[in-house]
Amino acid sequence: MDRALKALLERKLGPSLEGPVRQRQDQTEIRIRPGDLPQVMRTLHDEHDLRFEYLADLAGVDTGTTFQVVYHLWSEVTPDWLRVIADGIPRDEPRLPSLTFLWKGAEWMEREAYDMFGLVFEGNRDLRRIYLPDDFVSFPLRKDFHLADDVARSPGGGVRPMERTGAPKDADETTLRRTSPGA
Amino acid sequence: MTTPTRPSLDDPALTIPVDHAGIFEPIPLARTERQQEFYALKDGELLINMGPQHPSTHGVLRVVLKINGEKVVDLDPVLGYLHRGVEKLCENADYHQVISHVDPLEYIASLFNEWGAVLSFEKLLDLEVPRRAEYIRVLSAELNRVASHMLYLGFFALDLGGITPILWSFAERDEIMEMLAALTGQKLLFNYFRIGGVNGDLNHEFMSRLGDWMGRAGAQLEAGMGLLNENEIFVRRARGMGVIDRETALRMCVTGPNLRASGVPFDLRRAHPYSVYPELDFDVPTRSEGDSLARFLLRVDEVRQSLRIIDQCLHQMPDGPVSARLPRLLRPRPGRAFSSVEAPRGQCSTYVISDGTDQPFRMRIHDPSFLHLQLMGLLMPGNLLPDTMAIMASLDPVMGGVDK
Amino acid sequence: MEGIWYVVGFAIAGVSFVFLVIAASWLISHRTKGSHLKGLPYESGIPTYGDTHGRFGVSYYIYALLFVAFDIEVVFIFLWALVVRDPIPGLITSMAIFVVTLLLGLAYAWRKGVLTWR
Amino acid sequence: MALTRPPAGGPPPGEPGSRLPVPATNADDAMAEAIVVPNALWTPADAEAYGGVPVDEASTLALRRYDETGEGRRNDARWGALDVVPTKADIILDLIRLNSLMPLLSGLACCAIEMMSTATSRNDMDRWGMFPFRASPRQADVLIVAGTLTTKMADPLVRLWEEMPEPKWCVAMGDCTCSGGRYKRSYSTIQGIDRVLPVDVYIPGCPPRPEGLIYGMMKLQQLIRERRGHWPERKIGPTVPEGI
Repeated sequence: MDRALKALLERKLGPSLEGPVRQRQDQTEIRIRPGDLPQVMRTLHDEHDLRFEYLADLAGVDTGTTFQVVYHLWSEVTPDWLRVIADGIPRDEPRLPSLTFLWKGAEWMEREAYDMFGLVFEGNRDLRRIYLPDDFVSFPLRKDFHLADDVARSPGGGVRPMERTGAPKDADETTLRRTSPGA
Repeated sequence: MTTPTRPSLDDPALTIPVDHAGIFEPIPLARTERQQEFYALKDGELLINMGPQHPSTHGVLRVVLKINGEKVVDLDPVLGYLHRGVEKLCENADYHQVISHVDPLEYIASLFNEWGAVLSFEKLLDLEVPRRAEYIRVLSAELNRVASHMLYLGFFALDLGGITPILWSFAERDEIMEMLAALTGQKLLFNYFRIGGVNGDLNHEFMSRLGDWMGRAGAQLEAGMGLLNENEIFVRRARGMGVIDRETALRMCVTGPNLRASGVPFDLRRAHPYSVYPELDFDVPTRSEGDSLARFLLRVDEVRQSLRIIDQCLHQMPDGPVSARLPRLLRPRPGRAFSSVEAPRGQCSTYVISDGTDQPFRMRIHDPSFLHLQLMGLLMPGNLLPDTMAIMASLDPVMGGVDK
Repeated sequence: MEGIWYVVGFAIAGVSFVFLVIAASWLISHRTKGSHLKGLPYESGIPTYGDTHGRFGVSYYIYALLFVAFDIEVVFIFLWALVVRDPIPGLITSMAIFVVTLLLGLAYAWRKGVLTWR
Repeated sequence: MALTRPPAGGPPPGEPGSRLPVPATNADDAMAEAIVVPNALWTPADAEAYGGVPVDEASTLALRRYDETGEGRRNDARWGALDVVPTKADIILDLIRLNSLMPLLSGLACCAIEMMSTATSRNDMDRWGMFPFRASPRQADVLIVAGTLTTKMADPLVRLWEEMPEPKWCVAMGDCTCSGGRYKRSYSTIQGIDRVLPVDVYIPGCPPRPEGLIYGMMKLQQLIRERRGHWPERKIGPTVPEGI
């Protein structure tokens, strides 16, 4: 709960913040539009009194209706984890700018997000599937990709990865695509 | 029976018989910039698969090497041969079951995966863990770190050609594993941490084994590793190989011993203290050369520090309950929690989103070895083929965590 | 002249041993052709990329040359070692000359930098 | 009414020529027909995935197709009367084979670490002659599959298995290889390697202790000793029972 960090963030990134800076335990959370990701990350990385040099994690999230990409940063200045949420990425056209110009290590994390969710990072030199075989068609971590209940009845017969399985026939709206109220 | 054919992945016009993948595959069609640059073969270069089944790839890692004679020109790691879809399974499992899913991720030091998951669940629940449970967690995790580093020291020497060190280090490692099996009940995938504490209290057998092991732990380590530190061949081979400077380490998001070997004193137990680490007195070994020898010697120092921590834990072990009281069915508040733990290979972090039901909405697990493999793309071009395996051994990837 | 019999006996034993072993293995082993995957080249489980008749660098040849030169030397030393205790005049000097010339060859190769991979 | 294929140890108990002294169960009290639930819950995968190749012709099932062609059974060693020689020679050769098993150096996941600690000095596999791990399949005769087999790794593993010379055995070490284990519902693992490979010995445990692996290898040695001269019935295709 680093009050100074909250004030600093509001002063430095005022216009581009979508929601209020929320803090809990040792995490500080800011929400931004995916469009101005490079500019926000550039200021966080280069400002002398912010100095967020460590990109700890880059995670894709499917909130049922839209996609999010969540970055976790750390710097010596503040003891808190900073969580930057790029929210509101449309489901049918999930494109957002890549961060490989700042952290070259983000290249594989973005490849994993593409592999699991289909998030296309523009500017990533090597955006292809990292985990699944190349002829895999669907994106497994999306909420509308359902696990088979029993392998004998899964379409791949336990020999092939499951491909774009439909939802169970008698499934109602909530199990079809789980949406998170507070996400 | 005509052999079934399938359209090739590269250009659908070409059909490849399914059984007969042919004596050789045509060089794949480049889809991204990086692939175009990689598959453009100049004169005298050829592509070789250091494939999923290889003596020196630690686990199922496949590296497509572009070599010109013995010199490696470029390489393209292919992952996913151990991708088990753990994150999808965690989204369909109860909060208690997630611990057993997270165990086999970094299977050489599995207590740290559990600690990451359990720490983020406790943040979601705003749970107060009893002090005795925290001390037992630190004690068992540091033992696991020593065992994991012993395996690393053995394998690094094995990949440079020495057979004896792996027998020394596995003898030490098996002793620690038997000790932790006495404590937790299982030898490799412990499943020992619970949300709010640990599964069982310290028992007599564990304490007696730990007692007589602590007596000779330092001596065995010094003798074993002295075998390598003063060994002229080993030192000259490992020095100056695979150098990572401070700037590239930060840019490539490297964490843990590989980062501290490049001169950045970033250790999560000091930089972002969790559990009872602030009360324990240990220092963070750092070296500035950043080559394979520095990484090796740094891990030997870390084993010494861990022995100090285990000693202090034993002396300051408080009394009290071993785990907090929790309902059988956990429904945490809708919200997000991120926690990170200093695993032997780096920073193992867990990010949980819960939507109020009893199953996590999204469980993201970040493994340090995933990013250390990216370093291979920078370190290996220009070296000889045998050196590439030594560099990969010095980075110490564990494929369970890389492929999740 | 009776030495010739030793040579003949040794030759017969050498040749017959080879053919006996091959005949035995032909006689007592089962044999199946195996599926189409059996004959594929082993590259840790992955089909090789590109046709495998690429051109290799000449450095491999130089290494092979050096190895052969210094390996054959050992064959002569073994024979010499058998009779090293007999009081034959000039035994040590002849081997010394042989070894020194080879060391000169090694020094020449080392100076010219053949041993470091290029 | 055999529910499954003949078990590895030759004909089932009670049948003529079976070695196990277990009294035969008569037909009427045998278990009823296995209840196979048709796949009504999930819609099948779309047609154009995997380039339109149906599951049965996937390259992972090369061994099943090769088993059905029956070529693997043909033992074209020799003709007529001379055939008795290899079967009699097998009696001695099997003793030599089982006391110097050479496993292939291939570990997939956590069970590989347990396999390594079985091979090193504390509990040593070499006391029974199982130690030298051969790096290339051409020199190995036992494939210990240690770890979770994913669908991406299945093709290479089948190819490694097929590249091993003929008297070869397969040991499934760990729950993930025996039946999918804790990854039974995962979208990218093969739930049990007997869907793609013929398995001789299954070792349960996650990971099985080194003593468990050594016990499994001893069972394999016993199996080799008892299957002496059973060349014609050796298993080629996947040994997964139907309906599972």
